[in-house]
Amino acid sequence: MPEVLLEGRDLVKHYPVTRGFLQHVVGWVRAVDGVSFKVEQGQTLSIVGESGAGKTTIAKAILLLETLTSGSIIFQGKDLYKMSASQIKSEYRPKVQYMQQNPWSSMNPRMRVKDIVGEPLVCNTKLSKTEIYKKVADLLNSVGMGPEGMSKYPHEFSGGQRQRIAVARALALNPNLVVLDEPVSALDVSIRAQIMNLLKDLQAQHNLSYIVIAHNLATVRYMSHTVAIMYLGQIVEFGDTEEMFERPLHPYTRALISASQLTLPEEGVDTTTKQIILTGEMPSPLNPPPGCRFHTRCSEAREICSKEVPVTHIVGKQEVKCHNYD
Amino acid sequence: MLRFITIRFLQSIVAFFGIMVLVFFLVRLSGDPTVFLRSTTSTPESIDLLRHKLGIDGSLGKQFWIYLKDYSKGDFGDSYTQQRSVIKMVEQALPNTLKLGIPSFFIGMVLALFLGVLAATRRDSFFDNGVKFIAVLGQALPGFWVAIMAVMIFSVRWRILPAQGMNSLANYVLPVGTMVFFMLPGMMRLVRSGMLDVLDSEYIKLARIKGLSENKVIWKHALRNALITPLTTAGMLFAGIVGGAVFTENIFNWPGMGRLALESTMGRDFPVVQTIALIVAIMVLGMNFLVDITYAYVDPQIRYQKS
Amino acid sequence: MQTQMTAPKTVSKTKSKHEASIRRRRLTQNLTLIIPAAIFIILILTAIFAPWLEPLPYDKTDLVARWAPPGTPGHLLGTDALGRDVLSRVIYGARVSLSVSLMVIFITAFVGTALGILSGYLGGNVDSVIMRITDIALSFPGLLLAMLLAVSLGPGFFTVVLALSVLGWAGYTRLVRGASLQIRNSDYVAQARVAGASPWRIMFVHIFPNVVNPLIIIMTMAVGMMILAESGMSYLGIGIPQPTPSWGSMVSDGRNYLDTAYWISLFPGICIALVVLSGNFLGDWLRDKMDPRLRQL
Amino acid sequence: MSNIVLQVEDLHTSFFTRMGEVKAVDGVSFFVREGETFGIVGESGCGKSVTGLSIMRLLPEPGGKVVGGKIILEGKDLLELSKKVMRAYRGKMVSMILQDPMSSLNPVFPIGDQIAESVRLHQDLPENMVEPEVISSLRLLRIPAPETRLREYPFQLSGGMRQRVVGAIAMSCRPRLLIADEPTTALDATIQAQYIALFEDIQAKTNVAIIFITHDFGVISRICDRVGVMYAGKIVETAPTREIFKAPRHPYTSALIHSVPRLDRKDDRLFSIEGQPPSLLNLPSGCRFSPRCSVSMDICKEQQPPEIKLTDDHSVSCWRVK
Repeated sequence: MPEVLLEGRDLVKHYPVTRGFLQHVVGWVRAVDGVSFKVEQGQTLSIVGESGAGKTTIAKAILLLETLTSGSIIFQGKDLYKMSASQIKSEYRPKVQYMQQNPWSSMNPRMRVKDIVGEPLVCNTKLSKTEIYKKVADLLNSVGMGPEGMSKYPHEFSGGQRQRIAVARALALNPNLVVLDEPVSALDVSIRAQIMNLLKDLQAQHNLSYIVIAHNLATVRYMSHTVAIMYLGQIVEFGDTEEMFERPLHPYTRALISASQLTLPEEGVDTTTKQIILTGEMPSPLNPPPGCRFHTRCSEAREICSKEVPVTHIVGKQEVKCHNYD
Repeated sequence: MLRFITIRFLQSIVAFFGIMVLVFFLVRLSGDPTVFLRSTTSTPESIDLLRHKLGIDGSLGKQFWIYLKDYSKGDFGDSYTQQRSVIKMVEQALPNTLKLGIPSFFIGMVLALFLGVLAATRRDSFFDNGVKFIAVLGQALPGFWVAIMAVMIFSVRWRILPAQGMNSLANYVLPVGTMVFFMLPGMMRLVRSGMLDVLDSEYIKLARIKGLSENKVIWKHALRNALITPLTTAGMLFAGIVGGAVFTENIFNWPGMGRLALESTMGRDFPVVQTIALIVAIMVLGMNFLVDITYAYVDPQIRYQKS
Repeated sequence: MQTQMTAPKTVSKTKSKHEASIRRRRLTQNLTLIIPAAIFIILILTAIFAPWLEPLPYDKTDLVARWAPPGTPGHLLGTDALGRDVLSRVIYGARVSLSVSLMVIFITAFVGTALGILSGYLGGNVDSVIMRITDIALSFPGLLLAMLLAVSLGPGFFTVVLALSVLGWAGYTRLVRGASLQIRNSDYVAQARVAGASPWRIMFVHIFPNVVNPLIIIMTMAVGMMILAESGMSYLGIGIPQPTPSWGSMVSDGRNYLDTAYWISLFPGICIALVVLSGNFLGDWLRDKMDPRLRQL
Repeated sequence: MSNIVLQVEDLHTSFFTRMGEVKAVDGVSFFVREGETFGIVGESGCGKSVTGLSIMRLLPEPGGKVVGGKIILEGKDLLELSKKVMRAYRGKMVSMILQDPMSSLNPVFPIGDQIAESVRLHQDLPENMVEPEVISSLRLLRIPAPETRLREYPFQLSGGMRQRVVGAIAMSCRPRLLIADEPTTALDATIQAQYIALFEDIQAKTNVAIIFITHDFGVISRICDRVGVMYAGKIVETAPTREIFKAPRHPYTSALIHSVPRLDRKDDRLFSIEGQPPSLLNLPSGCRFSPRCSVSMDICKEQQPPEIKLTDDHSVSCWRVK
């Protein structure tokens, strides 16, 4: 059992909604409401959910770009919120890097590629400029980019090439964990495959672990070992990817899979398998429905669902938060 | 909506108090204002008396307290040079300024709106470049120089428009024209850029998809949204108008606040300049406040803040 | 439904019309660059070499040669009411006007940018305080402030510079703050924070270089605007005192002799207009070259 | 076989920019029958949206211009119509849905007015009949409680709901042809599924012909009867949806389908097409896909392949296909 690299325990993040003249707090947007997960070294955990589910908030919390209302993040056994600023800078920052969704805005338009990729080295090591540029050349090579792009500016590259540069930047300090926020969803179909293959190869090579934020289930199945399905700030199902796609437990997971289903007439799969179409709209996180938050749209909702909050049950290797398994 | 108004109102009050403090210190920047008022024969005693009369003999703190007390009571003190209460002088001058300012403001707004929209909708056409040229020319040529040239041509050379006097309508043509000339370039540029941004948006594309005529797309859909951006900086334009008024009134000897301010500046008449500065500040802040209200009205999102 | 490749007949006509419009646009583009740049260079050179260029000392009065029209020997552009040579005064006036303008621009740009970046990056209370002050400064009529300063400090070079700077910085602050706010929330700043960059590094390496573009455009345009403002103040008599020549005061000197000696006001007026126009065109050209999105400047 | 509503023949659309002529659409031909959904799929920059805008004759001024071909809607060539007549067609005979629901609606007008505007423009109904017509359009798009929604402003609605309002506007005058330009791209998976189900329902009720533009094969598989695959301004293959997935004949089509990760089984290695899509300023000679095609021959690099009709509905432009 590879040891746990990073664990989130009961993460909570509420945004105050203020009203009235003195900005007094009227309500709370409960973006993340008691989320726990863990990721092992060399493994990929995907966090999946629709917009408003709180997945980007979790990514930002892990990267300490946002502070949590409560809960703790344990990295290599140490609680981040108990570490001093200098400890964070020396022990945490270099080991956790970030790759963002939009290739057009994740690079400073005024900096050359060699400085962009070299920035983590400049901020965390005492290497000289030439040493940094040499390391940058190797990094670019490892993502399939030649050295000739070193002194070019970001706008001279296509979306796919920029994401390769972003990967090179993320690997600059050879981190243990890379948080990928929808790494391929802004790219064209044919280019997506190139980047996903690159990420998987690098993971095998450097024994990297990934936390991938995504909404496209097909990419999740291709990339990840474990998956957490989120709905309105809570994890409704968590477990091994293959297991979850073969036998989805939670009604929402089934609806998500059915919605993203590529009904291919290719193998004579009869396309009339009953499609699960959810009714109603995504409720607002300002006042989420009582009890199980999905009961307003769930076809299998029962009396209890709207009253009590379901407990997380262990079913085989999977975890599911639904009254069906009480 | 109500919350939005009360906040903006309180902000204006704070701003006004800030301006009062600013004006107080600016005027006393040079230490001894009486140095310009002494005649060769004045003795030290008469200087002290003069300083006391003007209430500028005590320590700065005391002076500030007197200043606050008087102004809040509405006693703006007397003018140095004309020994008349400042309030009377202002009461006489203000209506004239408004007689000139208000028509110019509205003519300027309508013209700017019309030209700005047309310039934005007929991009790079002869008309657009023409309007752009006028706007740039308007900002480039010194307003006072244009006014003088206008006076020279229309009243001196062709004698069709009077350069002085206030009685007949003809007297208004040149001064209002000059005022509009000061305002037009800035406003037009704002309306044009506001329109250009809106015309790129998706809902304008959708309006065309509906089959609406180009005029309806521009004047109904685009204009309503385009007005929001210039409104936010309309306050700045109003400050420009006040500046324009000083020039125009000076050139055309129009007995308004602008000319009074200039004369009292020349005569180093502190109380008058101070009072005019504060009154203008009130007008500017009031204008900003009004602009914010219309802004809130035009943009439904703010109007429905309570939901 | 075999489709055959029909040569589209309408293509050739639109092609030639299209080439013509590109050539025309490229031509006008070059003109809007060369002429204003030339005017600016001439202005700077005359300002620097003013003392050597002026045919006569700018304050030498010659009561005999008063109101001499342009072209009279020794006075290419004629003389004013006191017989002073208009050409030398315009030349020396260039130095006065330009130095006022440049000094004001550097003060206001520096203060404005610093405050803008601070309030944009730090946000919170700092931001709201700075923005309140900026709003007041933007909506307070500059001319009135100039009068107040003229009253207390008396007209003079530094009074003009002070008058234009006390409110001038607000324009820069509003623009720079808007830009830095946008950059602070951008992906690449988040990336820098994850890489462990310090706030100072983020401000200097990430925010400032991306704010420089709009700044340069405003400063180019401001050269003309400040000269215009100074000439306005000098015209009203609260700017540069006599006998130092500034273009504004020269226009003011000539205003009573418009029909008899038009040239006294005409030539300085033209100079002001030329400088402001070239400032605007240069600014427009820079904006198109650097970042077409900054259209609203 | 119901009659053909739209027939596009050899459409050429170019943008005249400072850098030269960009051939966004370079000879596209297809037809759409009544009550049928024709999908146009391709990667960004392949010209699918430009095709839609050319049909609506709403190409961005000043550069965009249709430089060749015919667009025949119910017997009339839209390119020949006068500006005034074309404007009358827009909203009445042909309508369009845009991609981003967040910015497609005018933020300062209530949604009821925005629908009523189309109704008043194209249907001369007495004033009292306008509101019921608006409500029936909202019902067609299954928008709950239409009476109250009328007075609401766009910012009060969710993305999914706004896209339905845009649909209501488009369908308010029961057009003959509806062009949907990536309407589901900005929506979440479950909301997307709802919206797609809606399309089938609308088509069943109004028998409108639909052109569905998207880059997402999942959506294509669920909605479209026939599909045209576009690459660098040309349609490389047109076929019924089942055949496109089951037996793609053009190398680009099959490469695209195989580079999409499958939900129903674990792929070990995704097929990825090398290189980048070509810049439309200087298109490669011969077949546009030749530089990236794994099976390209010499002839592919010199000459553009003719369009070969395999069956009544299946045609492909590739030298490999005999």
